[in-house]
Amino acid sequence: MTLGRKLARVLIGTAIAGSLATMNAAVALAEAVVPEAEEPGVMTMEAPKPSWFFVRGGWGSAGTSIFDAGTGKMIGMVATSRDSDLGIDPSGKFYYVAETMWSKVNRGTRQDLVSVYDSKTLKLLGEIPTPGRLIVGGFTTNFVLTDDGKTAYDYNFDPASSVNIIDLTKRKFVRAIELPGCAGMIPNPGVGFSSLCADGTIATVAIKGATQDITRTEPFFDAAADPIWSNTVYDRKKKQVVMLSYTGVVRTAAVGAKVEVGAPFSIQEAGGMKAADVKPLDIAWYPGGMQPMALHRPTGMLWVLMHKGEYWSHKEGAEEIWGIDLAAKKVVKRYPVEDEPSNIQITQDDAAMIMVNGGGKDAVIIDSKTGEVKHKIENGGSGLITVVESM
Amino acid sequence: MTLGRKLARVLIGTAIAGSLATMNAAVALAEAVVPEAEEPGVMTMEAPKPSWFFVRGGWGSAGTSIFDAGTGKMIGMVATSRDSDLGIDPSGKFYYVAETMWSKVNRGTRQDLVSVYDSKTLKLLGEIPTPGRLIVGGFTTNFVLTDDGKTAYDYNFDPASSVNIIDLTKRKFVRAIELPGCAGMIPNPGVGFSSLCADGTIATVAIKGATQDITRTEPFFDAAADPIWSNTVYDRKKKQVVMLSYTGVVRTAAVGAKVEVGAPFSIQEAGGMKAADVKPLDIAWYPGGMQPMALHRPTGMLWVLMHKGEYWSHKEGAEEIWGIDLAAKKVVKRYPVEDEPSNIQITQDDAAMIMVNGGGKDAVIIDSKTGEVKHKIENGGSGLITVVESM
Amino acid sequence: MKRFNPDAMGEKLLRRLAGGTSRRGILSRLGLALVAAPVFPLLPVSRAEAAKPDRSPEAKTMFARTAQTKDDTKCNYWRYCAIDGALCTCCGGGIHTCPAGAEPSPVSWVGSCINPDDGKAYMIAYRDCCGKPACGQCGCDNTDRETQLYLPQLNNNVIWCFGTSSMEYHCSTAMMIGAA
Amino acid sequence: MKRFNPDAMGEKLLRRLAGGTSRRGILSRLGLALVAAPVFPLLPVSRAEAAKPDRSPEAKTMFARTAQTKDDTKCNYWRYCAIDGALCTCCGGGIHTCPAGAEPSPVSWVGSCINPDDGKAYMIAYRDCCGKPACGQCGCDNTDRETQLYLPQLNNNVIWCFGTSSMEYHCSTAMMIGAA
Repeated sequence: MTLGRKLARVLIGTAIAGSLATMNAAVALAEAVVPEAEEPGVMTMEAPKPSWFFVRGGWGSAGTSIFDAGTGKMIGMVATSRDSDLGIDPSGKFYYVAETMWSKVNRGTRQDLVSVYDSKTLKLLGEIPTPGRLIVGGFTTNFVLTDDGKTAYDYNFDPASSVNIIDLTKRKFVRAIELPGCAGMIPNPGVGFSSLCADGTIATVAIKGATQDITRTEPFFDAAADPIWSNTVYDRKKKQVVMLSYTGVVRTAAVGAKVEVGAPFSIQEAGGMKAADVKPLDIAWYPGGMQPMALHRPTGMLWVLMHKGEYWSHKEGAEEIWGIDLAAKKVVKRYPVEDEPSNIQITQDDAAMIMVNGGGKDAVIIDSKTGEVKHKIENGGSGLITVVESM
Repeated sequence: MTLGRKLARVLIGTAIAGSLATMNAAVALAEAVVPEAEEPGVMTMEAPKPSWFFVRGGWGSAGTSIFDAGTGKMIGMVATSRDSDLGIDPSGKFYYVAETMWSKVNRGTRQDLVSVYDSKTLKLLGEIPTPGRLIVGGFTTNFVLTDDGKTAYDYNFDPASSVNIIDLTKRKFVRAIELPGCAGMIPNPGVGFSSLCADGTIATVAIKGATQDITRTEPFFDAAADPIWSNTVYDRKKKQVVMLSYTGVVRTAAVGAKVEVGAPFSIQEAGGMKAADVKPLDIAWYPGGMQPMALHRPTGMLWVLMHKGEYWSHKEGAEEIWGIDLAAKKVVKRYPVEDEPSNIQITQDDAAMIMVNGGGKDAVIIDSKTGEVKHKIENGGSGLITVVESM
Repeated sequence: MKRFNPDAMGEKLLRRLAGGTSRRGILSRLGLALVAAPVFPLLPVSRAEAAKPDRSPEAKTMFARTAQTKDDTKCNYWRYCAIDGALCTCCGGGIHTCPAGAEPSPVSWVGSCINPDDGKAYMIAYRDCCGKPACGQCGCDNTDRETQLYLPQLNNNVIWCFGTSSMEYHCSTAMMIGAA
Repeated sequence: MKRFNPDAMGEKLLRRLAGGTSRRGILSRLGLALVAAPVFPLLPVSRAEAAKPDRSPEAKTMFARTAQTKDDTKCNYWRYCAIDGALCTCCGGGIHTCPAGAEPSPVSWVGSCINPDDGKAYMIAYRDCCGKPACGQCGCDNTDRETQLYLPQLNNNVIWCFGTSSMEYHCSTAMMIGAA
């Protein structure tokens, strides 16, 4: 039935049946003339800006809200269904959402796809069916775009590890690469991608057309005793990944055909304390949360969510955020934070505004230079925070 | 791919790739023998009991939790997708859920259906496609079963008013009846159903095979000036509906081929005050909420959510609940409540336990005889509350 | 009581009530429907026009007495006297404009709100923006003259996303239709 | 370090880890996989078995020091040392039993928890119950020896609903596999 038909039915129906307040008012109104009446419309947005935070709602939420760091105002929302992953086209033209839906909410046919949205109208431009993906949400490393924006890597675990390669230009799934014992992707431009592995190595998948070579670093961490957060942070310009372990060991690695892991340092030692360890009863400042660190790439400042506690408290929210000069390996700022946030992000512009969320109802924007709270956004979302990285 | 295949892949993968903590542990474990190891299983439930509250989660929630009024414990959950309506088979064998889903969460193909669940296993037994339904949630009167459990009436508004008749025995949609100017259903056993209308009447739809006669009472309320809550309460044994208006006018009507509306009374006058009116600035005790009243059918006690305020505050949560002896037209109990609840329900057994929710995070169970708070259920749900009415 | 005069209803007004500008099919049927309509008791929303309106403080609802005209991202902005939902002005949209990617519903529920600057009542169409997940910002629930389901045009619980490609609710706008 | 001895793994144990009792296809492949596995550094979860375990208070995590054995509807019940989610015991299910209408996942993540009554460590399989909306009661997030995605059997963020007809998460159980 067309809408016209439906409207006609309701109006005739109401007319026959009884009270017609709206229509009577409309009649009265018609006589009053209405020069100030308005027209409905739909906004368009600007291309993604470095001053924007893309903030996922809480567990089970279906949207990613965009907030401007300067004003604290909401700019718009990308539809990101439950446990989906958002990718932002480096050229700013598209938003990509890797998602999984069932045809009847929680039953029926499973559908895995990458939805493509125009970044200005937020209209759905297309859907790319994929074989499957890990349903988890909360990680930046499960759906990664290449620097040229032409390829997406989509992590799958079913429960076997693999990576789907998606051609974003042709909007087509290309093929899957098995990735046994490893998970998530670190961009590795011109090579393929790299990945953290259970044996304490980084595996590098060099993609050559329809085949690939997989090489590994030497083991450099203990995946069970002192794990590195899957939410690593990648710096496109430096081609460098920053890694953080549960005890607070910070490592960087230069990506390339051969990944080179740099010398680690202790975040506590960088703050003038003794390094934390894995023993119970030892109280120390530990990093914690789901997205426990953010890197301001232009200045090489790493911001980490820190709390006092014992080891195996790695999901606990923060009491302070620590600003670490990565080059100097020194903690140079410590700011107290409220509500035990578990996610942190920072804009990649000169403003260098931090957002933390995930503890209370507010998403909080903090000036990284002063520690001053600039905005508290009620119901601002409690999930993963993404920013645009300049190319 | 079968699960077997998947599992084999992950295990082989992990074996090749590296660390295999679980399997190593399992190996160690195998040597230790495991006499105390347990088996997974799935519970079955009892048929719906008069001491159970069926509590819808908040806006956007997809489940209806069942709590026992005596223990305050959760018994189970019926999957009720967003803005769906729950119907309980009078014989206790089935739960019916009238729901609307899209094939891709918020896009794709719209699907309207009644899902049928076994009440003991909560397994989905079938789906009855229907032409459409009003997507609103929060009302008891939009999906109503007949006393014999053979027929369901499902209200539709698209935006024209109609009622879908569903044969629950054959699990088949039968036909739709247009219901212009009216909304929702009051059971009318042996006749069909009745419905509140915008012209201030109750319409009665007498269903006769493939046709129906629609008759109306005289107008007895002003639908725009002092509306009656759509959430009317029906007493199966007395074949009587109880209605409440925004100002607090309580009316009963005997249903049948001809509906007889009884003499109204003012809830404030029943409490020894002057009747409230529709004028601004007049402060009075007004009823308020989404589901503002509950009837204990065995004793004829009506429980109403009341707050102090001005007129047009009909969605405000309660400061007190008032217990009104319907026969005597007297307020006989007044209990203060916390957190401004907007829904109330009462079990239909001798225990007569009240539940209120919708203001804070807790669903609160109150002994109607004493006003004592028996249980506070954290995250107990903030939506509509349903109980089983004895036949 | 005022009598119903369909000839006095301009097409422009009908269009505003019914939504888009290219729905001539709707408009012609709408006209027919109104021609067929008998006279009904006038309801509050139209009483303002029917009789000389009482705009004294004593006649104003609590909402009207405390409403403001400066900030349309607050629940007490004057037009929001019967809104229920997230304000689109807080979601990247405007007072009568949907945020990017959302679709305005061609139909709406209505309210009659008093502008405190001129003391006059205006008819407001609350038009939902649809097809995106709930915005979650600036949730308001004002209820001046808000009714129940049998008077759906004055009910704010219904998700007014009819005729849109998706009925998912994102936020609500408050479009001024004209003097009430 | 302990060596891997697949012959010592009874089918019963494999079945418990892998789930249902009729999945012989899984079990045979599982056996093959294990045969193919090289030796790895033993990780904490198995160290308890490898060496004489240290059960002094100093060796216990904060969770283990404060755990109790009486009430399995509380987050500090001893088996829940690495659980993340709603406790099925609060949702109409049991410690190793799904609520009605939910489907137990045939695979699980695991934890190694100390029972304060006997001071011994036990291996716990956290088996999600799937196919129903989130239960919402008794949300817990304990993290003893909980790791990241590259060690998924020890990660509690993943929705462990593989091989079920729906992957919607309802609640989590804590099934005892045996001594660790």
